Amino acid sequence: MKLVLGTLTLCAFFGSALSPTSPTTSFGPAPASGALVTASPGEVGSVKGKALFQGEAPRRRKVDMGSDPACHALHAEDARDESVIVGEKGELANVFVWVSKGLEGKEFALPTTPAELDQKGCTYVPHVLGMRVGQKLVIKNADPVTHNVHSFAKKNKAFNQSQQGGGKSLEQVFDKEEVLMQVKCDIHGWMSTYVGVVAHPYFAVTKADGAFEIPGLAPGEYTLSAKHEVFGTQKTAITVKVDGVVETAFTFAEE
Amino acid sequence: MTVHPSSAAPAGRGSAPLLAGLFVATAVLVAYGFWSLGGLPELASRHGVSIDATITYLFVTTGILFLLGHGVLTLFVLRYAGSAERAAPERGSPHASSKLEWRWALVPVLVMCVIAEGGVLIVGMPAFAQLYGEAPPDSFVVEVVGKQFEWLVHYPGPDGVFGRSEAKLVNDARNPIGLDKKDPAAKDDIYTRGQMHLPVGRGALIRLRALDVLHSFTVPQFRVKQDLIPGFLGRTQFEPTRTGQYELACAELCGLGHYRMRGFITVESQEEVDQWLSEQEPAF
Amino acid sequence: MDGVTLPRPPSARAAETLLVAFLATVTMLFAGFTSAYLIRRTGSDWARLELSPLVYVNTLVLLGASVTLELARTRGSALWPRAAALLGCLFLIGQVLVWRTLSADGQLVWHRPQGAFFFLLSLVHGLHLAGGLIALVWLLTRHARLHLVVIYWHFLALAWIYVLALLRFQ
Amino acid sequence: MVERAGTGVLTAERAGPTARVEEHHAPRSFLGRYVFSTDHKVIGLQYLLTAMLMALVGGALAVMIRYQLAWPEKTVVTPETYLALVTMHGTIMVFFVVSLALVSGFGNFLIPLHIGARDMAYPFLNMLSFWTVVPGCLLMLAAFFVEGGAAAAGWTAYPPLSALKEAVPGSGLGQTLWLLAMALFIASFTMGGLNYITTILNCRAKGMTLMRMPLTVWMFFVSAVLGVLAFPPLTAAALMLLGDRHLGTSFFLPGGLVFGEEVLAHEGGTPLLFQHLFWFLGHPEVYVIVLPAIGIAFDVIATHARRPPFGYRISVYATLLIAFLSMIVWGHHMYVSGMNPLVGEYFSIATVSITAPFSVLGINLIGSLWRGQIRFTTPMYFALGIISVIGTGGLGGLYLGTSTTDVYFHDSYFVVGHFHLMIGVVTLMGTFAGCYQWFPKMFGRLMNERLGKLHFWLTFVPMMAVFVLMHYQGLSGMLRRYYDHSLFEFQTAGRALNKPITYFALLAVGGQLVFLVNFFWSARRGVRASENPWEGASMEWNTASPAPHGNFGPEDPVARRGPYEYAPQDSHQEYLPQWTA
Repeated sequence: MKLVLGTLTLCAFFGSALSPTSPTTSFGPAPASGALVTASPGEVGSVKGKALFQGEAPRRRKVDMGSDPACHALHAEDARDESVIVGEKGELANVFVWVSKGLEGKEFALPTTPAELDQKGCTYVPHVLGMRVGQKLVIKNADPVTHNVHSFAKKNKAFNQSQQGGGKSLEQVFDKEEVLMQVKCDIHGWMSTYVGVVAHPYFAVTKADGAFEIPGLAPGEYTLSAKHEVFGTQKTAITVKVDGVVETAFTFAEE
Repeated sequence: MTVHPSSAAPAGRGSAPLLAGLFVATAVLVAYGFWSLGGLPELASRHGVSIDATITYLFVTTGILFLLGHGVLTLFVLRYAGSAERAAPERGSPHASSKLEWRWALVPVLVMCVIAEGGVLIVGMPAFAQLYGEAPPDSFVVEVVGKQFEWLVHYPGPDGVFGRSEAKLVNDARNPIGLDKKDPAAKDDIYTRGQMHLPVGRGALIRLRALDVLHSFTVPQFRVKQDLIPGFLGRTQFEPTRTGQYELACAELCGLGHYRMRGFITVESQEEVDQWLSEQEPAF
Repeated sequence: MDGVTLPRPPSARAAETLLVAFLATVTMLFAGFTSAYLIRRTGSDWARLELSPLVYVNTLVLLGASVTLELARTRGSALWPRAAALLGCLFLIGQVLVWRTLSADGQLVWHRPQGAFFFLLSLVHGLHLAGGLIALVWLLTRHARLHLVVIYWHFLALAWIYVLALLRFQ
Repeated sequence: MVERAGTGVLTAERAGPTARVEEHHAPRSFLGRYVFSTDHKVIGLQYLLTAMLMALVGGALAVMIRYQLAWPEKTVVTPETYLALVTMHGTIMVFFVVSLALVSGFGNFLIPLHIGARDMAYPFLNMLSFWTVVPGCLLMLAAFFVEGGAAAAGWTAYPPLSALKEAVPGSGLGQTLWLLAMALFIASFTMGGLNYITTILNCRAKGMTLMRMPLTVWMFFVSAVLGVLAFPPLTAAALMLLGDRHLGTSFFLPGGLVFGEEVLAHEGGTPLLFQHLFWFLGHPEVYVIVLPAIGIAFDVIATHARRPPFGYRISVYATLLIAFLSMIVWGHHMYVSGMNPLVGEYFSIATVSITAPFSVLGINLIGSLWRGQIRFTTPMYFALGIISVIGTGGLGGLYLGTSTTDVYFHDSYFVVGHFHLMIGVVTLMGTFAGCYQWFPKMFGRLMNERLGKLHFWLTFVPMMAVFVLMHYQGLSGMLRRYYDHSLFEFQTAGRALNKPITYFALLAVGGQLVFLVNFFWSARRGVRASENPWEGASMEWNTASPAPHGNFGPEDPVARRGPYEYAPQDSHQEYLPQWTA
């Protein structure tokens, strides 16, 4: 999947696939173009899976936007709390899944496109965002009201800035890995989003069907972690083989 | 050392009317402004009557002193303006007249004792007693939790008991006031973001709590203002006397969203309040 | 006038006035801390401070310095101020040792208010004493203003006893 | 007046036969003369110029604040920047402009001249005090350029807002710099105050008894005593706040503070404690800066009305009473902050009692005109203006000192209008009156009278307009420290006044340019002044203009009578200077 053009050029030079036991620990910096391409099958494997919730799904409360009528007016019907979204068969959305061990010391080229966080209808879109260390984060405000974007980063530098409705985008870059850093708007207390910042491209966020997929992972042994803002973190060890697809599932429950 | 004739001092009498005019204008405009521009928002609480009475009392008394002071200043500026014709000012050592000075010093002391201290004690006290005395036993009790930058309004629910809450349970989206699910009294509690409904004509006792920094609970029409201090359970009380919707504002600087910290207080009949409460989603 | 003038050097009384005014400032500083201490002491997390006996040894050393200085003032020998300076140094070293024992006990950590107050008060006191020490050393050669330094040291000895009493009797 | 000399404290210190008399030459080098000078007049001017530079910053901040309030839709600044503007405007103006110009600047310049001393008691300490405040100014200004911006918790720096970087962006490095700058300021101000007290008590000329000192000196004395006693508790509070910010102590921070999803580790502190310590300084600080302005007004009025001030002694006693009362009324800033209502009532009664001695000062100011022969010079314009402003602002204080009405007015624009009148307009006008009055002693020239009077009109009229209109906003319920008032309906009425206020404010700020031009132009080109251009009777007129190094000639001056012998009863002279036989 996400190997770098530079790496591929190198591969082409040697005319052969990188061996899984290749001593190369660094994939090298990306060329200026930095385009990300999916590695061809035969070199890498992938991980697929689902996040599930066990037990009775908590009720999704109505989001009370009473304190700001301007926000309330943006919704035809009541918005619902996004922190726990469970499907009919227990599929759990908004779980951040990433390779937490096994990629140490390797470097991966950065995507040139920035990660994007928007504020729409006084909610954050997306509710959980994954991005890379060093990648630019662009924060937009599509609402007609002023928000403030307040990160509660523990490892990275925290920031707190106000943003006028329809005003200029804010930009941030994080220089350390930090999974699920809370970013919220203090003016509208219900607005909360979580950003997972990782040093490599192997992460995903579960969709409404609870599914995720992390392709293009070089063969090897890894620890795969999944974190939900309410239900905490789960880990599992996986072994990726060439062309292999590892299937895994995370099951969360209320403490 | 000889006394030099002044090179800079003589200045025309022409300044006297100018300055006198300025002071008259100041007096008239300031007083007129207080009279006409400085209207308080329409009163909507019971104890506010005494507060307004105290303000009116101060209006009148300080107004008289203000006009009197400016009047004398103006007169003196006109009367004692130096002129070429009057060769020397009237002579007389001030210390010969020190009795006069003491007498004049007594005047403001007495006036201020009567006007100011009297005002504080006689006119002001009743309002203070209503604000800080015992709450009427049948008061409608609500809790307000201030946080950057929201008013979270917490009702005890049908059981009339506020559930336990704890800082570490606070979650902005799911449990903003940190109610403890395990406390049975908390189950039926109701909380809203900035929506408070109060019955008209019944004492309201507001419990005040802050989660992060100082805030201040202010409704100008009710003439109430009370700080919320993190770590302390404060309170304020008042009796709304007019139905309608009022804005709840924050008066203590609390951060960049201070100016947006708005809540709404709807004053309506007891039945309407009960009806509204029954429509709200319970905490758990 | 060509700028050649005859300013008077500050008189001894001026120095006394300066000292008294300065002591008033320092008193207000300790008063500020005292009121903070009295209010903070009602906090829920307050615990009693267990002082190590070394504190009392230090107190005696400081009182010794005060006595020595009094002798220096009345007897006028050059030896006494030196002894006082030595005792002052010993006191400061002793205070640092007290901090070390208290932090080894876990009492002198920042989130313990009683420890924080002890550190803050003894630090402020110690800094003032260090200032007095410098003044004393500076005056070792000259005998002119010794009585002012003596007053200052007596004041600091009293201040320390006050601080100790404040922290001890709760 | 004839003071019986020879007893107790009232006797001035005399240089005894044993006092060493050294020859001091005026320093010749540029560094020695103008930079590291120990001459009180140079230091006074250094303070004055530093304050002018800081005033340019403070004024620019005020313009930005007013611009945002008048045209919130243009959003020239963000809310967090706005708070930094408000905080820094307040801090800079109160401490680094008014305190520096009036108390440190004129205090230094006038006290030795007034009491017939050759310099301050401790000139080196004096120089040290100035060079302590300079890095303080620089640190304060540096806060604008650090990450998160300048301090934004208000000039009162209430924790938790000022203690936690999570609470507001400016509570990061900006707030630390603010605290350090304040520490330097306090150190400098304390050194200065100690020097004032010592100088006034010990360095008076022969015959200059305490009751022969000009009222200005009395006011500086009381102000110095207040400053020396009131600042230390703030120092203590600042040290503890630094501990809470950087060391994890919990002096002011209670348990259970929640930011985001994190509960902070602090436990057991009380935010109210800081407010008590802050206002224990904060309220006397008001008198520290207002009293000297009133003193200057007394002196200027006496000189130009050709009459001794009405009730000199009574004014002195009233001032001492005000000083005492000012230290026991700080709680009136905290009526609605959750203090015990009984304590609130005590503070209310005590606060309101200050109006009695204060109105005595007011009566005496007006009374000083009685039977006078007023010369309408520029300093007199300002002194008369001060009477009007004190009357207006002082009476407004009753609404805030009374706890009942303060429930309504607290933190409204009424407060902003009131304290700007008292510690902004009165003190500025006092500074200006002083500048026009004693300019000859600074530069040997007079300031331009035409420009001076223009400056008066451009100061008095727009400033009164700005701050009186703010009273009306406060009456209508408009709250202070709001970035934008348009969100709340109840503030609609008050908001309508925002634009007019801004226009007046721009006029007032622009008017000060007239003063700057006049000041610098007159310093080089003004009309040369004689020794005693105003025919003043007090000691400073007994020397050349500008006053030379060492202030007086080779012989020490002697005070033979009070400083205000205008129109003396037993003499045919128009006035009797203090120094003549």
